[in-house]
Amino acid sequence: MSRLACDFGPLSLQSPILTASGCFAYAQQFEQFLDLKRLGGLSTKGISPLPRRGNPVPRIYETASGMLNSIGLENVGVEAFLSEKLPFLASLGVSIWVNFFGTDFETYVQCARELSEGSAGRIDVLEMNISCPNIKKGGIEFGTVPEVAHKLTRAVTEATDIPVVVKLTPNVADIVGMAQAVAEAGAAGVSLINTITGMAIDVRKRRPRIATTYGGLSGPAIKPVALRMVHQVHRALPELPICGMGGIISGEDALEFIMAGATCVQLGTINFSEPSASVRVTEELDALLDELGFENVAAARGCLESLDPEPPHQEESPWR
Amino acid sequence: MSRLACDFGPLSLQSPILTASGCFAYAQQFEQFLDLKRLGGLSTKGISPLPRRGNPVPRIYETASGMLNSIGLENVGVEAFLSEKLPFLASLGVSIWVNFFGTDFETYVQCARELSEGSAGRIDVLEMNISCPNIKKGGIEFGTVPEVAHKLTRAVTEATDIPVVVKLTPNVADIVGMAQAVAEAGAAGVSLINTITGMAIDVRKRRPRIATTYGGLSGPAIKPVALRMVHQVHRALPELPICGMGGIISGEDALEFIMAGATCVQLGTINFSEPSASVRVTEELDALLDELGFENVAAARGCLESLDPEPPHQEESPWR
Amino acid sequence: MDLWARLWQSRPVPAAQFRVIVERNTALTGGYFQLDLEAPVSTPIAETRAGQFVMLRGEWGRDLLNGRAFSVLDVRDDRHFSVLAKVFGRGTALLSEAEAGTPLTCTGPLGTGFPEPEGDELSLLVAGGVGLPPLHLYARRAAEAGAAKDVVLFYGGRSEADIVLTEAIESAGVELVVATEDGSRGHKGFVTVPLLERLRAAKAEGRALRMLSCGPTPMLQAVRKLALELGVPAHLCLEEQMGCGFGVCLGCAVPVYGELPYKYCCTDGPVFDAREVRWS
Amino acid sequence: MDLWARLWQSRPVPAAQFRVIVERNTALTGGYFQLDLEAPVSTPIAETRAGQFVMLRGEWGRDLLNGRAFSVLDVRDDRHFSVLAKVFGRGTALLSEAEAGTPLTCTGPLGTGFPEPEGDELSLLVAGGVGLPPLHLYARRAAEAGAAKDVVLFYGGRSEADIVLTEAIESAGVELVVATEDGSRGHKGFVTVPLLERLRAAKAEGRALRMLSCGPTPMLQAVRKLALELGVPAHLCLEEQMGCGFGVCLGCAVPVYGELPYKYCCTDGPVFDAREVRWS
Ligand SMILES: Cc1cc2nc3c(=O)[nH]c(=O)nc-3n(C[C@H](O)[C@H](O)[C@H](O)COP(=O)(O)OP(=O)(O)OC[C@H]3O[C@@H](n4cnc5c(N)ncnc54)[C@H](O)[C@@H]3O)c2cc1C
Ligand SMILES: Cc1cc2nc3c(=O)[nH]c(=O)nc-3n(C[C@H](O)[C@H](O)[C@H](O)COP(=O)(O)OP(=O)(O)OC[C@H]3O[C@@H](n4cnc5c(N)ncnc54)[C@H](O)[C@@H]3O)c2cc1C
Ligand SMILES: Cc1cc2nc3c(=O)[nH]c(=O)nc-3n(C[C@H](O)[C@H](O)[C@H](O)COP(=O)(O)O)c2cc1C
Ligand SMILES: Cc1cc2nc3c(=O)[nH]c(=O)nc-3n(C[C@H](O)[C@H](O)[C@H](O)COP(=O)(O)O)c2cc1C
Ligand code: FES
Ligand code: FES
Repeated sequence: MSRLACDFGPLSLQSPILTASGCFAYAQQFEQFLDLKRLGGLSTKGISPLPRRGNPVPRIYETASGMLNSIGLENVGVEAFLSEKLPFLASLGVSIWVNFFGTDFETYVQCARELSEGSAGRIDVLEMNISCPNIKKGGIEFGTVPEVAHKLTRAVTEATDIPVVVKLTPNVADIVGMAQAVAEAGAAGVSLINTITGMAIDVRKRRPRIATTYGGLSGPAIKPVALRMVHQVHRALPELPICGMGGIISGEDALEFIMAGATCVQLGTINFSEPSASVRVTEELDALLDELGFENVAAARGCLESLDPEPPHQEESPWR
Repeated sequence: MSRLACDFGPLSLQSPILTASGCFAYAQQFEQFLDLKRLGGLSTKGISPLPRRGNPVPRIYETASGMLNSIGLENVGVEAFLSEKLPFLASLGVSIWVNFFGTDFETYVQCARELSEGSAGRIDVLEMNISCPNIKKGGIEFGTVPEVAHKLTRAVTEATDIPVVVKLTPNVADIVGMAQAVAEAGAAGVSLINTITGMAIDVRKRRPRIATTYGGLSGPAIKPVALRMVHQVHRALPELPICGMGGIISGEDALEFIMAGATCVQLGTINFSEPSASVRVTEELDALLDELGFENVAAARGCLESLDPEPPHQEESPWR
Repeated sequence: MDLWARLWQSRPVPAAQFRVIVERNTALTGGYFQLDLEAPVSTPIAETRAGQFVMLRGEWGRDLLNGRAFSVLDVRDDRHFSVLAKVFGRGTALLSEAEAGTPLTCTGPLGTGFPEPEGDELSLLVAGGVGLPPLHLYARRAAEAGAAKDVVLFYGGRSEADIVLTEAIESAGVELVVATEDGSRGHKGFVTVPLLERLRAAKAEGRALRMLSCGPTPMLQAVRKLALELGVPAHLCLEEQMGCGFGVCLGCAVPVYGELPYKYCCTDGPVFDAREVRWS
Repeated sequence: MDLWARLWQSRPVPAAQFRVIVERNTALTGGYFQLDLEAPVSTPIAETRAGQFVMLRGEWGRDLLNGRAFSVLDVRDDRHFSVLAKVFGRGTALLSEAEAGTPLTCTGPLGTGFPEPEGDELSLLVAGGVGLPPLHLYARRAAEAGAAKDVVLFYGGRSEADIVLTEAIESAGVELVVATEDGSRGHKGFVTVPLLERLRAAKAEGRALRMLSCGPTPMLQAVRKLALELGVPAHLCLEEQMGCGFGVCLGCAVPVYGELPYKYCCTDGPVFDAREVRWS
């Protein structure tokens, strides 16, 4: 499948199809459903310096072509991750992206440093989540103010030798400004997009459907927004590697993101209902690239043309 | 149906179910499908001082539970609106919201003034669209920078005696800041939300599905985002009347918006596939309010409770 | 020609939205299928003119939001009509699987029809693919009005399998000229080749002529080119992505020459004078 | 009791995702329906323990994204099993309309089952509504293992119509105690009333006891209260909104007492010790 091989900045990937943070846990549970070695890579559940308990229930709710979640960034913490989860991940031979976050400036840097120090070369990317809308403290400001994101990215990239990919939130007016801020601060690329903040109400109980009131919207519903942001960022910063995600469920979806400018993509929500989706999507993408005459993924990247302009309008038809 | 009667600020509405701008044209075409007199009101296609041609085709495309559009704010202009469209609208006896916009500061004010002067009391609300993502010049900045929106709202409210409701774009990080800015500048309320900017690609043609590349996403897909913004604004500004919209297709959807804090709601995209939807939704809402024991719409507004807290966590079960 | 006049002068009635059920779903060759639909009560569908269309939608939940446009293929009475379709995307795929008894929502009849003929004009109908229905209805109506001899249907496809529903037309006494690209039925090549021959012959005879066409855009463009070159009036039935079908979403703009740069496929069309269409 | 031991010691096998078709969809009273499902090839379903569940999803397009959880009602062999359901929302509505031949995607078997009994314990099974399936399977399995006399099924509903599928249990020789709120079948009132009587009687006899329950939350809370008050061990099969069913979305958290504040319904459960559940 060399047609699928591609480079994400300095990284070589055997395929542009990865799985997304929070939707693939630490991968073990998926072993029973698919051959994990066929992935381009995978992003882990977000890791913080200390283990975190999650949010109260209900934590998830389905909406039209999408789902809301407010898991609360529950995770095992750096120490347990390094000792219990990473060895398995490293054995897969695919690109390992460790998604991480802190609750403030210092814990972000601390988390990146501890992951680096304990990684022993087994982590390919640190995917920094500055976008989770569920954490009251810290999170959301990092992701919406370019200057803050810049400072944070700079501090984190200086604390580690592992490439840092910054995962941005779509809950902003100007995604390009955010991408530019983190790119200039040393990010190896950006992941676009995290969930969009949303809400649903149970009118019979007069209560929010999610215990924390708001949750993150994912799934096919958000694909048009994700694709637009990938395209905006690629057009403004064509050299910046982009990992695209948001509602991808087919090879055709993946190719849309690649044509919009993504170098690789991640599958999130679809893994819940179809745990082997990443293999199907990989095969569909391979077949589609072939059918459309692309030699490889790079040839398709950003290849979007604009529509032919209409002939000029005239009051008199030239044909009368 | 006095259960449905409600007040939007100084305005009395016979029902909280209105139809949304751009999705109901100037209402005439709907006469063949429903009794327009049963609406709470309706918002017209956005009017600008001069007639405007629209965007090149394709202008619409369906996505998962939603649709993208880039009509380009095509409209007949103030003059033709006042002489050809308004008389019919005024004859309906329902609340007439005239959606309008300009391409810059001056034309916004000019449009509001001309509409006021020609209205002869037949316009109930000027719904100012500062959010259309399809206009290259002006539009988007008005809708995303609070100071600019404030200044514009002030200038427009000073130019007219008709209540001005400002329709906000969801493409911002802080919707509350925007609502506050326009409320302080004299807006009689806010309409939430306009479409979210999105994109889709035809991978076989390597082209965007919409001629202008980006379009506005509407329909059930965006409902969770719309509901969240209504709730955020209502919580921060409980006195501000809110007209909620985004993906409403049932009475239950409408009640979700009302419980989140909307005073009234508008139906948009659903009118295309089901032109009489507003009557169905009105009946569904009426029945649901009855079933749930609400005396009227106002009783349901913002009545959301939060979930019962979990009992405290202990390592030892008290029951062991 | 009283009957003829009556048929063509039936003016557009207000459209309605009503429920229908699938009476029969008949798979034809080439992936085409015919849906025979039945409304439980009287509807305005009996007044449909050839070229008018309906918007159909199944109980598809929240995902496929809008109806899909289908030209009316045939009308039996105020409760029974048919459409012809082929699978393109999700909507037509769902319709293709609809079994007898499946409920659908229908809005129509919508749009303008083909204009009525003037005097004893010869109408050359040019159809391709899912463009058959409006011309099929036109031909049947003309035959019913005793004007079968004033109509010739040119019908093109890639191969034999793409040529469907010809019996009704032939048995109505309408002349049918078929062309397939692979020559498996009728003339080999594009249908515009025999069309051009007939145009030349008829012009030589001095017969008043016009063309009515519906089909894939390249075919319409070829018909338009012939029309402009030979000075034969032509009306084209266009397909444009539609949101509503009744003139409110402004999604179905058709670039035209004229006072305004766009007309609307659903209300000003779907039938347009070939000369006004602003195509490259 | 070799067979018994073998049945309960079958350890969870890795779950798989596989396609099934609806073999039969039987409407029962009270809006309940039973889906008999058939897989084309061998699946791990034969290894299902009572209390385990499957995630089912139809070809529903992009709108309903996730599967829906259903306890396994019965297993015939490695290709055939059944579930019992009732319409709640869109997913169960779609399933209720599934005709024979409808393809579904199934993931399972998932979760833990009820623990095996110790010694000659008497197992009091307490079921309500769609909570019947796991206890139904438990009772059938016990009977097959020759332990029918060690099991009593208490089964509650609002009225007669809510009491379904009792024949199989009775014919297997398992004692059945029914209670309905309106008294239309069995005891009048909540099923916990006859349950309490039996608990008292059995305790008086000195018989080792335990309760296994699945049903609406108020019923589970009542069972838990009885368990704590009388010091009878109880296991509850819980329902929590599920995203994935196999431990990766972390959506199905169950508040518990213990080292961590939450366990997961899909992997740590759905069966939990009544004492560890952290309910108000
Ligand atoms: C006035 C009118 C009359 C029509 N009559 C018929 C008919 O009699 N029989 C028939 O089979 N079809 C007819 N069509 C076309 C039919 O409406 C489309 O095939 C249908 O909308 C496709 O829906 P879908 O959900 O299957 O495809 P989608 O998933 O929506 O789209 C699949 C592909 O089809 C293309 N497409 C979708 N809609 C249109 C459209 N309106 N025009 C051109 N391309 C489109 C899209 O670009 C896309 O690539 C007519 C269209 C119009 C406007
Ligand atoms: C382990 C387990 C086993 C189950 N076994 C069965 C079974 O054997 N038979 C059966 O009929 N049902 C069973 N359920 C419940 C079943 O999964 C839900 O009824 C189903 O998910 C509802 O889907 P829906 O699309 O119809 O409803 P939705 O539209 O998703 O929801 C409709 C309403 O049902 C509620 N709801 C949805 N899912 C759940 C849930 N998991 N628990 C409680 N309330 C819910 C929602 O709050 C909502 O108000 C089980 C659930 C679990 C977790
Ligand atoms: C249940 C759930 C948990 C998630 N947890 C994380 C997380 O821990 N860190 C993160 O960066 N993104 C997280 N995400 C976001 C996804 O990685 C992804 O960006 C988003 O879901 C959009 O992709 P999708 O539409 O394919 O799901 C989570 C998403 C879901 C649905
Ligand atoms: C085709 C179309 C045209 C629209 N035109 C306008 C417009 O002119 N002015 C405006 O303020 N909003 C316009 N809108 C936005 C709607 O009024 C509404 O805010 C949005 O569609 C969300 O509601 P919905 O999901 O119910 O459609 C338009 C929406 C659509 C789909
Ligand atoms: S389809 Fe909506 S205006 Fe023509
Ligand atoms: S349902 Fe996903 S973790 Fe339990």
